Order: sequence, then structure tokens, then C-alpha cells
Amino acid sequence: MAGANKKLPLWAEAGLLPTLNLLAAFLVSGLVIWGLGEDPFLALSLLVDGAFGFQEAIGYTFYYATNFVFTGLAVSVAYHAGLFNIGGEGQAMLGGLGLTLAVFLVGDTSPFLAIGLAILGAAVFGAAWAFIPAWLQAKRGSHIVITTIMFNFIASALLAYLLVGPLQRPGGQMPESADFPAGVGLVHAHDLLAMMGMEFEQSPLNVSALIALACTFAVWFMLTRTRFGYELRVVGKNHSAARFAGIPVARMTIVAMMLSGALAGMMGLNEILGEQLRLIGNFTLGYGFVGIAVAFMGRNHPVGIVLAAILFGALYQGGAELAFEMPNITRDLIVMIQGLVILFAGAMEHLFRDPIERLFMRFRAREAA
Amino acid sequence: MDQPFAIETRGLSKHFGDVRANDELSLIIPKGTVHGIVGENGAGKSTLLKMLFGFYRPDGGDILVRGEVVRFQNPMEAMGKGIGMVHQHFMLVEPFTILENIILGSEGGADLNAAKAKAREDLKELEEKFGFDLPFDEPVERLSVGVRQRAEILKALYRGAETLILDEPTAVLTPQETEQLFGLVRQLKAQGKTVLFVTHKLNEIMAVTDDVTVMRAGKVVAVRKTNETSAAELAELMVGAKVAREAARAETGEHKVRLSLNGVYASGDRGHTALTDISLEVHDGEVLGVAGVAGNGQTELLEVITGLRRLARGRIWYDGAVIADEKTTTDPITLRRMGVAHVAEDRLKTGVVESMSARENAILGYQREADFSRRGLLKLKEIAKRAAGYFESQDVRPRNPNLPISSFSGGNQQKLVIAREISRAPQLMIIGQPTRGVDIGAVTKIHDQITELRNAGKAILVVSADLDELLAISDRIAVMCEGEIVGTLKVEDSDEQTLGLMMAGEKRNAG
Amino acid sequence: MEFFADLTLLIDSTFRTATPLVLAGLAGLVAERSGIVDIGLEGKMLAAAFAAAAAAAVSGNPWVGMVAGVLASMFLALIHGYVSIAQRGNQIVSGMAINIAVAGLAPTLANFWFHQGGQTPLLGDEARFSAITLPFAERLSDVPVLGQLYTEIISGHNLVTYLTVLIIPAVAWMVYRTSFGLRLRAVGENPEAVDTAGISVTKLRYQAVLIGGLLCGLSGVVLSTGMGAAFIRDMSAGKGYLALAAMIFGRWKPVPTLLACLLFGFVDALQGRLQGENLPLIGEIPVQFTIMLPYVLTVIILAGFAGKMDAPKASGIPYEKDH
Amino acid sequence: QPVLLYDVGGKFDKSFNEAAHVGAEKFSTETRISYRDFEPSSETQYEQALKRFARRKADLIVAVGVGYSVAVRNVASQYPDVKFTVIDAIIELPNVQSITFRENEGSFLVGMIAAMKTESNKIGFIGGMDIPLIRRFERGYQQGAEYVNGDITLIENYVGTTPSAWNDPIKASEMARSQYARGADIIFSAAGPSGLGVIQAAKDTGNLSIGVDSNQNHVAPGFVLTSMLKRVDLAVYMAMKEASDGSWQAGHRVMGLEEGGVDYAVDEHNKGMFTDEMKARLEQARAKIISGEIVVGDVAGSNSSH
Ligand SMILES: Nc1ncnc2c1ncn2[C@@H]1O[C@H](COP(=O)(O)OP(=O)(O)OP(=O)(O)O)[C@@H](O)[C@H]1O
Ligand SMILES: Nc1ncnc2c1ncn2[C@@H]1O[C@H](COP(=O)(O)OP(=O)(O)OP(=O)(O)O)[C@@H](O)[C@H]1O
Ligand SMILES: [Mg+2]
Ligand SMILES: [Mg+2]
Repeated sequence: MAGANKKLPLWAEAGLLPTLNLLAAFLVSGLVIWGLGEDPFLALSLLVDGAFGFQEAIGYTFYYATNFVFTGLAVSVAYHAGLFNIGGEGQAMLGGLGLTLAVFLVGDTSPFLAIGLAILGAAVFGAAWAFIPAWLQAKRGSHIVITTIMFNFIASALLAYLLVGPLQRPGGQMPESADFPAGVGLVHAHDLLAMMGMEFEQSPLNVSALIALACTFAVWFMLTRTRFGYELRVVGKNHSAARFAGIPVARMTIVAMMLSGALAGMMGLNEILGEQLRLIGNFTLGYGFVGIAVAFMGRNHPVGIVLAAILFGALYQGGAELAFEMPNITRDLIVMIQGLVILFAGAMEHLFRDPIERLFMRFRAREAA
Repeated sequence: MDQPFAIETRGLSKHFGDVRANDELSLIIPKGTVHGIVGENGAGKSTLLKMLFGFYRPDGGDILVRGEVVRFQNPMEAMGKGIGMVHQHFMLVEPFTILENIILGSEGGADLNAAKAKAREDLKELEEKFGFDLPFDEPVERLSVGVRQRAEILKALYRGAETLILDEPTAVLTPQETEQLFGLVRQLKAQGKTVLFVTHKLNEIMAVTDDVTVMRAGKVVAVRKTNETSAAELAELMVGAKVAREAARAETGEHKVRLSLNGVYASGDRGHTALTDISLEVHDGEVLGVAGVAGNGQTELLEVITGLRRLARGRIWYDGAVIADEKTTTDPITLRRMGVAHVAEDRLKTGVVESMSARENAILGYQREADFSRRGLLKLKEIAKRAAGYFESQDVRPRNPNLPISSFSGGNQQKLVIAREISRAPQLMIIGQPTRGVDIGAVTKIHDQITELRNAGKAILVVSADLDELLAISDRIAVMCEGEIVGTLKVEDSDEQTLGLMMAGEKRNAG
Repeated sequence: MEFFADLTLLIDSTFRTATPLVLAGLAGLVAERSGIVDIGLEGKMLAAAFAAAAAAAVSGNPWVGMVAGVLASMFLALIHGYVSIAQRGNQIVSGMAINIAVAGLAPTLANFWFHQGGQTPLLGDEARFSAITLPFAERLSDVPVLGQLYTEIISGHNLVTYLTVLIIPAVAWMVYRTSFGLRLRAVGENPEAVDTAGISVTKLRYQAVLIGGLLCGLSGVVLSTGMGAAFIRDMSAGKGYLALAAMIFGRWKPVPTLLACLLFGFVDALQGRLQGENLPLIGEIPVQFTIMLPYVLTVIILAGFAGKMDAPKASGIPYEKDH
Repeated sequence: QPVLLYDVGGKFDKSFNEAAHVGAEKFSTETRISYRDFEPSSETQYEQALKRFARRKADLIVAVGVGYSVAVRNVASQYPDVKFTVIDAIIELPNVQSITFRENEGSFLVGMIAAMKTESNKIGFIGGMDIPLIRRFERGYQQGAEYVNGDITLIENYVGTTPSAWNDPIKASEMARSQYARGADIIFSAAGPSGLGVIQAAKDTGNLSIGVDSNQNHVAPGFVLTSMLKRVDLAVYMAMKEASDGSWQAGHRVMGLEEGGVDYAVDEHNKGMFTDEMKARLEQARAKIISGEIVVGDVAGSNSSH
């Protein structure tokens, strides 16, 4: 298997293969749609147009993508440290809680401070929620996949408690907090562009998208350029070699998980501080899980993750538009399509890799001759 | 009619990508003989064997078994033709008992207990015939390599092997175990079986084989009758040039104590006492060899010295300062800074990170040194330069630091590891199994480097399962048995037999 | 006496709720013993629940439902197998993908066929596996303790639950007492050894995932045609994940896994019982916290077992024999 | 063309989304005016959907569910010339009609029915997701029961604390079985699709259950004592009707017993279970509630505006 990744040029590796997998997923989805008596091609065009066809659509696509960038990065940082963090969902919820508390703490006195604190709060609470499973894994060897799953359930119940109790919106009926004080919230992209004199349709896209990009760069830099990243990857690959190299495995495990949790927690910036401007009980809507798929579709490389995130953003937004336009295509069907995309693009990379590689081999051989 | 050839290959070829692992390979192995194969790391030995065993499929050429052409699709078919193989890395299921491992795949019947009962019967016979005596109901993970290997051989015979393939069977054995193995091999031969035998140790070739084939770069470069050739000639044929005599050990005189252990106790991973009252000293300008049957505490010894395992009792001094006792252990990073280098015993498990590139492996353990990282940032250029340097100085092949370390042979991996550890000009060098599975070309080079260090007045502690090696490079040899040092000998008054007996715990000696 | 009554009905409920967990847990166990991690239990369960309810609704016969449910689950198992074995893909991603795809597909089909918004029609008693009253249950009911135990706890469960009681020893026997079991355990520990012993790793693993599919299918069947009487979107409600947790608790061994499932079942029943109760000292626990109980307990017990759990060494790692 | 937007619960939640759907159907069959509807899959899509149809100048946009309150407030102020009707929430804007229900009043009556019908003096309540909206069902139910019989015991359970609680009939039925085993013989479930589990349990154990939102008496005739109707269908129907004949008005409309917004269901499936004496008492209570003689309690802050 060694050097297998060397067998293909980058454009084929990063461009051709994912595209083929995507097409395969759409093919199967198309068959289902066709089976349900709808026109798959119309559906596809509506989906694409709905995702990128007009400014607002693009705004929404990138808005959703922002969520996935956060959760995807979270999964991959943990993964590089050899940990499977399925707890992104719960960590995101706690992140949302953290930022909400920060907002209600100082929101009235100083919106700016509040926003700053909120960003911090999101990261800190997310990290804290990841800490316990991490600690249990590092010190007690408790299976982190299980503990993180459990912590998702616990987080949702905890949030529910607070949102129908202490944090309940006055007179509210649903588990949601009161609205944030005026002025507390992240600037929307259209406002930002307007300031720069550019006209852009309204959409929930907001500056947390930039924060996400900053995180992406930070993660990439951390993994490839820093000693910490190097040690993190060593721990991820081989504990006994890590000890040999004097790297404290337990501490690294915990730190990596907390970083992961912090990233997941920051998802709340986009959803809560960017758009909803109040804490909603189930605002994470499974984005934490999708992050797993995003991370693997992006081959756990920051850039790949951004691309995969955009793909999923497009599926969410385009899917919604599709459901608008074709009443018989329900949101359930969209969910299924997402599942298929994850299956083909996330788990079946060899489906086309092997044949394509053979193709390239033959090609090279001919060149050589 | 009775076909004289157990195995014959005609123009056999196997490629991996653009590597010609086996290239138009033809050889003939007469029935009832012991046939040796030697060659450098990466010469293509394992590949050849794996094809004969149906594990790889040839890209070209034929394999003939007893005169008829065969096209093995899988090992099962090879076994059907009476070919059995003992792999370099044992193919045993650790939590299973020997018996379970032996019947795995040829249980004959759905009911496991019945299958076991039947197997016991059949095995009795084989045991008589070849004089095995194995603890059938012990889980393999609790057994020594020697026992595991005999289990592997019995497994092959149980499957009716006529021809037995052994890939580097002695790499991890003690002299006694090796002797035992050879005894077995001779017995197999006496019973009319054919044995195919790969090793890097030429004296073993001389000891057991009838014929020997020399491979280089996937080709057969020579075939000899063993009694008509010599180790020297084989060595030459292998590398394609005269092998330099190993560097002589200069007189270094009396020197200060660099490392000393005093009454050290430590427990192993399974909670048992692995080290009992270990006391020893290593001086500057000397090589202290540590001999012992695998699993008698050598591993733990290396670990306590290099800060990877805490002591239960006792003290360790380095250069006059305590580096470890009940309470304190000095972490590997600090130790390295103090000038203690460590070549890990288990390369793949500890010494390198397999999936990482050779370049990244070149700084493993030194990643925090000033010349590799500053303020938490890696100095990539510097690292690349250093790695390239190692490749040159040690002649590591293939010469490409960006390949994952896993795609280098153990031999080449080892060269890289040694380079990494020597490069820091250590005062004390702790080395586990310096040349396990490494071809003689590389062995000579590595031994030379150890000797040069010693001559330069550095202190060196070497743990090795290979007595020839210890005898060749050590000044003194300490022998471990059941976690104790049963004796320490000057190299001039030690020899295989005495050491062997001490390792087996038969003989004590306060040298 | 109050307490005794409570206990009996807690235990009674435990058996019911544990049934799907046990089946799914054993499914995960068989798959993972062969080296295939199956986080897709949830999806298979849901698919089986749907197929069973749909087929039973159409045919009016629970057995038809059972067959359909099991087949659906085995089909998904086959896909997961193909992805994990032939494609050497990431098994966790594959599992999650299946969970998501099914969560979308099942209600879609339900809606397409029955137009009840992602649900299947309610099943009449003849179309489902309703409670079976064992012989003499009525008469023994007033015999103190033993009689009551028999009536309250042993009797009155649905057929699949009783079936499960047989399946547990069967699976244990298969894993530990048959040659197939030996190979199964071997391939999860060291596939290369199995390969060199001349057994096809691929075939073995496919067999394992299919058996897993069968068991997991039954767990879905019991949801929609035994305990429930219709398919409702997401009705598996995380049981697949819980079963996985139970299996890891059970250290990949049948009986401990069973115990873990029973524990979960019991705690779940208990949390229901605790809701709205005014407990001494504590007072009334908010629902949100009683709901947490099973999960918190899981974490605590997991933390209780120090040290690495003896997972099959090769689980989750695709086997590639180079050329 | 009017538009109907469900909440994340989805069109066929066997609950008020479905009721809304029924109302819209009734409207379009009567008037032959077709309507568009949409099931958002996340809160984010609420605003997206509202905007979208507002831009298309829909005659009326009916948004079902309290979750819409914020989104409607934002969009309605952006599109002052578009009519919005929001159900279960209150928005004070000139182009928004808010409709809320007095679920507690309807629950009061079914509480009375349960109290009059029970033989064990124990009745049960099973809520779906533990939120104030559902708590007020429980509150009214309890009050109604105690109005009939002061020392009746109420056993309560909630399936869960997240939206998944609406879709867990298995757990609901386990809770119901437990309640029945503990002596309750009638259970009122306000749990959406999970409620089917309760009805199933009633059937399996030979007890009685009370349905919710839409009339569920037919689900298991003989085992569903009655259903607490929340006439979202009526509300939607009226809103659309008014919008089409121009009588639509912004403002807050509360639909309690008086307005026929809530009630208990009697039909061929269950009329056998009602004695005239029961009916009499119920009508009496209804009158008293309407006249304000009986004040049905409520949980903190329901119905207060945003
Ligand atoms: N699985 C493989 N994939 C790719 N290349 C391989 C593989 N196995 C062997 N090779 C190539 O074939 C050559 C011969 O390998 P082989 O294992 O036969 O050498 P060897 O003689 O056994 O070496 P050693 O003495 O280290 O065991 C190697 O140089 C290597 O480059
Ligand atoms: N997956 C692989 N990809 C590329 N080359 C490989 C692979 N596996 C083995 N090789 C090559 O096979 C040759 C020997 O492989 P093998 O595993 O026998 O090494 P080894 O036996 O550990 O070496 P040694 O005999 O020195 O210990 C090496 O040259 C290595 O480059
Ligand atoms: Mg080899
Ligand atoms: Mg080798």
C-alpha cells in the first residue's frame, strides 16, 4: 500500500476521483427519484441551481458549509491524534450554551465584549465537554466512541433542561432562550459587503465563515508546520513510538480532544450568534455527525474538508430549494441523497481509485516505452 | 515415476510497481535436501517464497512441484501440493492456544471440540516422529518465540507439508533454540522432507544446508554445493564485492563509569516482576553486551534505562547523577539532551512511525531539539537536509526520504534509525537488536559504527539475541535469565556454549 | 409488597426493552469479531422495522413481515460488507452513511406506498407478534411470588422475545464451539494468519456481516411488529448505538453483552418509573435528568473498567493482501 | 394562492401539523383554490421559506408552530403588504394574524371524562417532549380530573426532552404499560406519533387511552375513550377562507372552548362510553369555563407575546 497515494497526480487525486464518486451517488439517487415518478434530471438541475444559481442561494450554501467546516475540522483533528470523536454534536450544543451564557452575562453592558466573550465561550465549553471523554480515554481507557456518543445524549438533555428552566424564553413554549440583546450578533455578509459598497442579497452568511476559514488555516498550519502537530500525529499513529520520542501520550490525547471539542463548539457561532440570535434546543440538527463524513470525504486534509463542507452546504441549500420546487421530493428524500453521497464519496474511495490508477500506470508505462 | 525435484521455478518474475522483486528467476530444489537462500535486504527472497506458497501470484514464469506445473491461486492450493511455510512474522492468532492455531483452517467438521480431540490424536504421532513437545493448551501470546516457531512448523506438518519453507527462521532465536531448529531440520530431511531456508547468517547456511542459492536484485547470481563454498565467498557473491573486515577494537584503557544500575527492580506489562536486583556498570570506551533468551527482562532493562519504564526499587546513575529511582524517572527527551541515545529493540513497534515518511522519522525523539524546531515551529528545510544526509551517510535504499518508512526493508529502516541516533554524538548509546534481519553488508557497517563510537570513548550497551554479534562487538557480556543477571564475562573468556548455558539458566558465573 | 410489585414490572419491562438491544448487540458482536465494525446497526434496525411493518401491513401476516425485515437488513449488511471488505472503505463512515440514508429512504417509501406521512398503517393483532400468554399463566397468577413471577415476568412477551432467548445461546455456541466460530474469532484478530491458513478472509467476513444483518433485522422486526404496531420515522431512537455500547461493555462476548443490554433495559424502565416520583431527600428529579440516567450510567461503568478493552485487534482495519 | 408552512415536526405528525394540513385540504376542496405547502427541515429554513413565498406575493402565508415566531416577526416587517397567519405564537404586527389555543381548557374536559370513567381512581398522562406547551395539557387535565374527584391520583411521564420524543412509540408504550400496571386505567397522551404507542398499550392491556390534537378515536375503537381536539384545522381553514373572501384581519385570535378551538371528540367509535349524566356534567363545566366561573390554570408564560 505504500506510495499508493503517490500513484496519482494531484488533480486526479483531489478532483477527478471525488467527482466520479459524487456522480455515482447522484446516479443512485436519480434512480430512486425516477422510481418515485419524478424527473431526476430536472431534480438535479434544480438542486444545483438552488445551491449556486443566485446570490441568496450561494449565501445559504456557504452558511451551511460553515457549520460543516467547524464540525469537519473537529473530527479530523481528533482523528489525526488517533481518536474517533463522534461527540461533535454534543460539543456543539455546549458551545452554543457557552456563547449564550457569555452573551447574557455582558450583552447589555457591551455588545462588543459580549461577542468576544461569546466566541471564547463557544470554544471553551466545547472543549470542556470533550475533556471528560478524553480524560476517561487517556486515564481509564474507556472507549471514546461510546463515551462521546453518550455525551451527545447527555448534552441534549442538559440543554433541554436549561431551555425549559433557567434559560427559558419568558413565556416561551419551545425549548429556546430569550433573544440576544440588540446589537449582539455577528455581522452578516451582505451588510459587510454593503459597507464595502457591494450589493449582495440577504442571507444568513456571516463573519463566522471567515472564522471558520481562519480555523482551517490554523489547523493546517498546526498539523504540518508545528512541533505540536508533529507530536500529535505521532501519537495518532503509534503510541509506543510516541513514548519513545518523549511525547506524553495521555496529555496529548486530552489536548487533541479538547481542540476538537473547541472547533465543534464554535459551530454555534454560525448558527446561534450568526443567525438565530437565541439558543435553540436542537440547533445542531446532526451537523456534528455530518462532520464525520465531511472529514473523511476531505481525506482529513483541511482543504479537502472545506471542499467537502461546501458540497454538503450545497446539498442542504439545494435540497431545500428542490423541495420547494418539487413538492413530491420531500426533505426525507434529501436526507437519503445526503446519506448516499456520504457512502460513495466518504467510504468508497477505492471504487474508482483502483481502475483509474491502473489506467495511469498503463499510461505511464507507454510513456516510458 | 518418481520425480527428483521437489520444486523447480522457470523464469519466475514478480513486480511491485516498477520494482522487479523477482526477475526471470530459475532454480531447482532436489527432493529431500535442505536448500539455503541468501541475499541482501530487498534481494527478493521473501517474494520468491511467498509465490512458492501461493501467497503472491507470479507475473511471469512457472512453478513446478514434483515435475508438474502449478498455478496456485491461494496458500490452500499450495498446501494441497504439500508445501508449507513458516513466515518471518509468525502467522499465529495470539489469544488462541497452540492447538487452536494448528487446526485453524483444517478443522474437518463443524464441531470444534470434536475437531480438537481428533487433532490431538493425529498430533501425537507427529510429535513422536519429530520429537516435539508443545504445550497445546497454552495461549500463544504467553509463549516464547522458539515455541511459537515450532508450533508453526508443526502446523505446516499437520497439513501434510512435504516441502517446508522457512523465511529467516533464526532471526529471533537463541543458540539453543537455533540448534533445536537445526536438529529438527535434519530430522525432517531424514524423513525425506525438503526444506527451503532463508537467512542472513551465513554460518547457519554452512551448518545445515546441502545447497545454497545466492540472490541479488531479484536474480539468482549463483548456486553452490554448500560443502564446496565458504561463508566468505557467499558474502562476496551477495553484495557483489568483497565484504570489508570489521573494524578492529582499539585499546581504550580504563575509563570512568558512564552508566550504573544498582539493585534495580521493575515489573513488566503483565504485572510480573521483570527485573530482579539488576546491578551493572557501563564505562566510557566499552561495549557491554547483554545476552539472553527473548523475554528474560532485556526489554524491560532497555526501558528502565531509557526512561520508558519506572523502577520498583533501586537506582540508576548516569555520569554520576541519579536519573531514576522508585520515585523519579527522567523522561526520554531530557535523557537525549544528557547524551543518551536509544536504538529501540522493536523497530516497527517503537523505533519508527511506519506510515510517516522517512524524513519525518529522521527527527523522531529529537523533534524538540533547537535545530529541528524553534518556538514550536518545525524547521522543515533543516529537517529535509538532515534526512538526506542520513540517506547518504548510511547508503539507505531506495534513496527517497519522502517514502513512508514502511516501504523500506527492515535493513534499511535500521540504517536510518542508527544514523538518527548516532548523529547526536551521544555519550551513552543504548542499542536493542542492532542488526535483526539485516543483511551482512549492512551488519558489517553497523558493527563498524558501534566500534568506532566505542573507540572514540563512548559508552555503549547492546542487547542482542545474536551471540555472534555480541562476541564480535562487546568488551564484556552480561547474561540475563528470568530477570536476573546470572553473570558477566569478559569477551575473551566467553564462547557460545558457556553463554548459551548461562542464558538457559544452567550455569551461573560471577565474572 | 409495593416494592415487589414495582420490581416485577420493572423486570418485565426490562425483558421487553432489552430484546431489540440484545439482538442488535449480538449482531454487532458477530460482525466485529470478524473485524468489521458495524456502527450501522441503527440504520439496519430502522430499515428492518420499516420493511417488516410494510410487508405485514400489506400481507396481514407477521411472518411475511419478519422475512421482509430480515432481508432488508441483510441487504444493507451486504452493502456495508461490500464497502468494508471489497472496497476497503472506512467502516464507520459507511455505517453512518447507511444510518442517514435509511432515515431518509424509509419514510419516503412509507409515504410513497401508504400516504400516511412516513408511517405505515397500524397493524391489527393478527398482523403482528402480540403478547403470548404461556400455559397456566392465568391459573398460577395468584400463587404468591413464584406464580406471580411466572405470570408477570416470564409469560406475556411477544414471540421474538422468546426467540431471542434461544438465539443467545445459539450465537454463543456458534462463536465458541464451532469451527466457523474459531475462524470468525481468528479473522478478527489476525486476518493474515487466516489467509495463510488458506481460508478466504473475504468470504468469512461476508458471512459474518450477513449473520449480523439477520440478527439486526430481527431487532428491527420486533420494534415495528412486536413491541409496536407500525413503522414510525426514526423509531429506532438510538437503540443501535446503545446496542453497540452494550457490546463494547460486554467486551465482545455474548453473555456479558446480554447482561449489559439487560442493564440498559432496566435503567431505561427505571428512569420512566422515577419520573414525577417524589423521592426521599432528593425530591422530584426533573425529567431531563431521569432521561440522562442510562447514558450517565454507561459512562460511569465504562470508567469503572480501567485499562484497554480487549477489542478484536483487526476490527475496523480493512484487510489488504498486497497482490 | 395561499401557502401553508409546517414546522419541523412535518406534515403528517399525527398532530397539529397534520391538522393544519387537513384544514387546508378542506379549504381547497370547498373553494377549489389550490394551495402550496412546505416542510422545512431546520429552523433556519423557516425564514428562508417565509421570504421565498413573501417575495412571490402569496395571498396568505400560514405558519404553523411557535417556532415561527421570530422568523415571522422578521419577514412580516420586511414585507408589510403580505398577509401572515401564525398559529401557536403571537406577533403584534399590522399584517400578522396570531392564533393561539387554550389547550388547557380542552384538557380540563378530558380530565373530567377520565375522572368520571376511572375505576381505580388512578389516571395517567404521557407527554411527548417535556416543554411548557405540553405541560399545560397536563395542567388542565389534572385540574379537570380533580374538579370531578379531589383525591384522584395522576401518574405522569414524558417520553423525552428532544424532538425525537415525538417519534418514540416504543418508549411511550413502555411508559403506558408501566402506568397501567401501577393501577392507572386511563391515560391521556399528548405526544404526537409517540401517542400511538400509548393507544397500542391500552389495546394490549385492555385499558383506555385518550387521543390528542386530531380525533384519534378510530385508531383503536373501544380503547380510545376520547380525543382532546385542538382545531388547528379549523384555524387554518378559517384563515384561508377569510383571506380569500377578504374578511381576514390582523390581530390576536384565541381559540378556546368558547370559540370551538378545543373540545373533546365523541363519535360512533366511543359514544357508547358516555352516559347522559357524564355529558351533562361536561356541558355544565364547559358553560362555567366559558362564563369564567371556572378558571383553568396555565403554566408560566404560555401565550404571552414575543
Ligand atoms: N508488498 C510489496 N509491495 C511493494 N514492493 C514490494 C513488496 N514486497 C517486496 N517488494 C519489493 O520487492 C523487493 C524484494 O522484496 P523481498 O521481501 O523479497 O526482499 P527480501 O529479500 O525478503 O528482503 P529481506 O532480506 O529484507 O527480507 C523489495 O526491494 C521491495 O522493493
Ligand atoms: N507494503 C510495501 N510496500 C512497498 N515495499 C514493501 C512493502 N512491504 C514490503 N516491502 C519491501 O519488501 C522488502 C522486504 O520486505 P520485508 O517485510 O521482508 O522486510 P523485512 O523482512 O522486514 O526486512 P528484513 O528482512 O531486513 O527485516 C523491503 O525492501 C520493502 O521495501
Ligand atoms: Mg524477507
Ligand atoms: Mg526480511
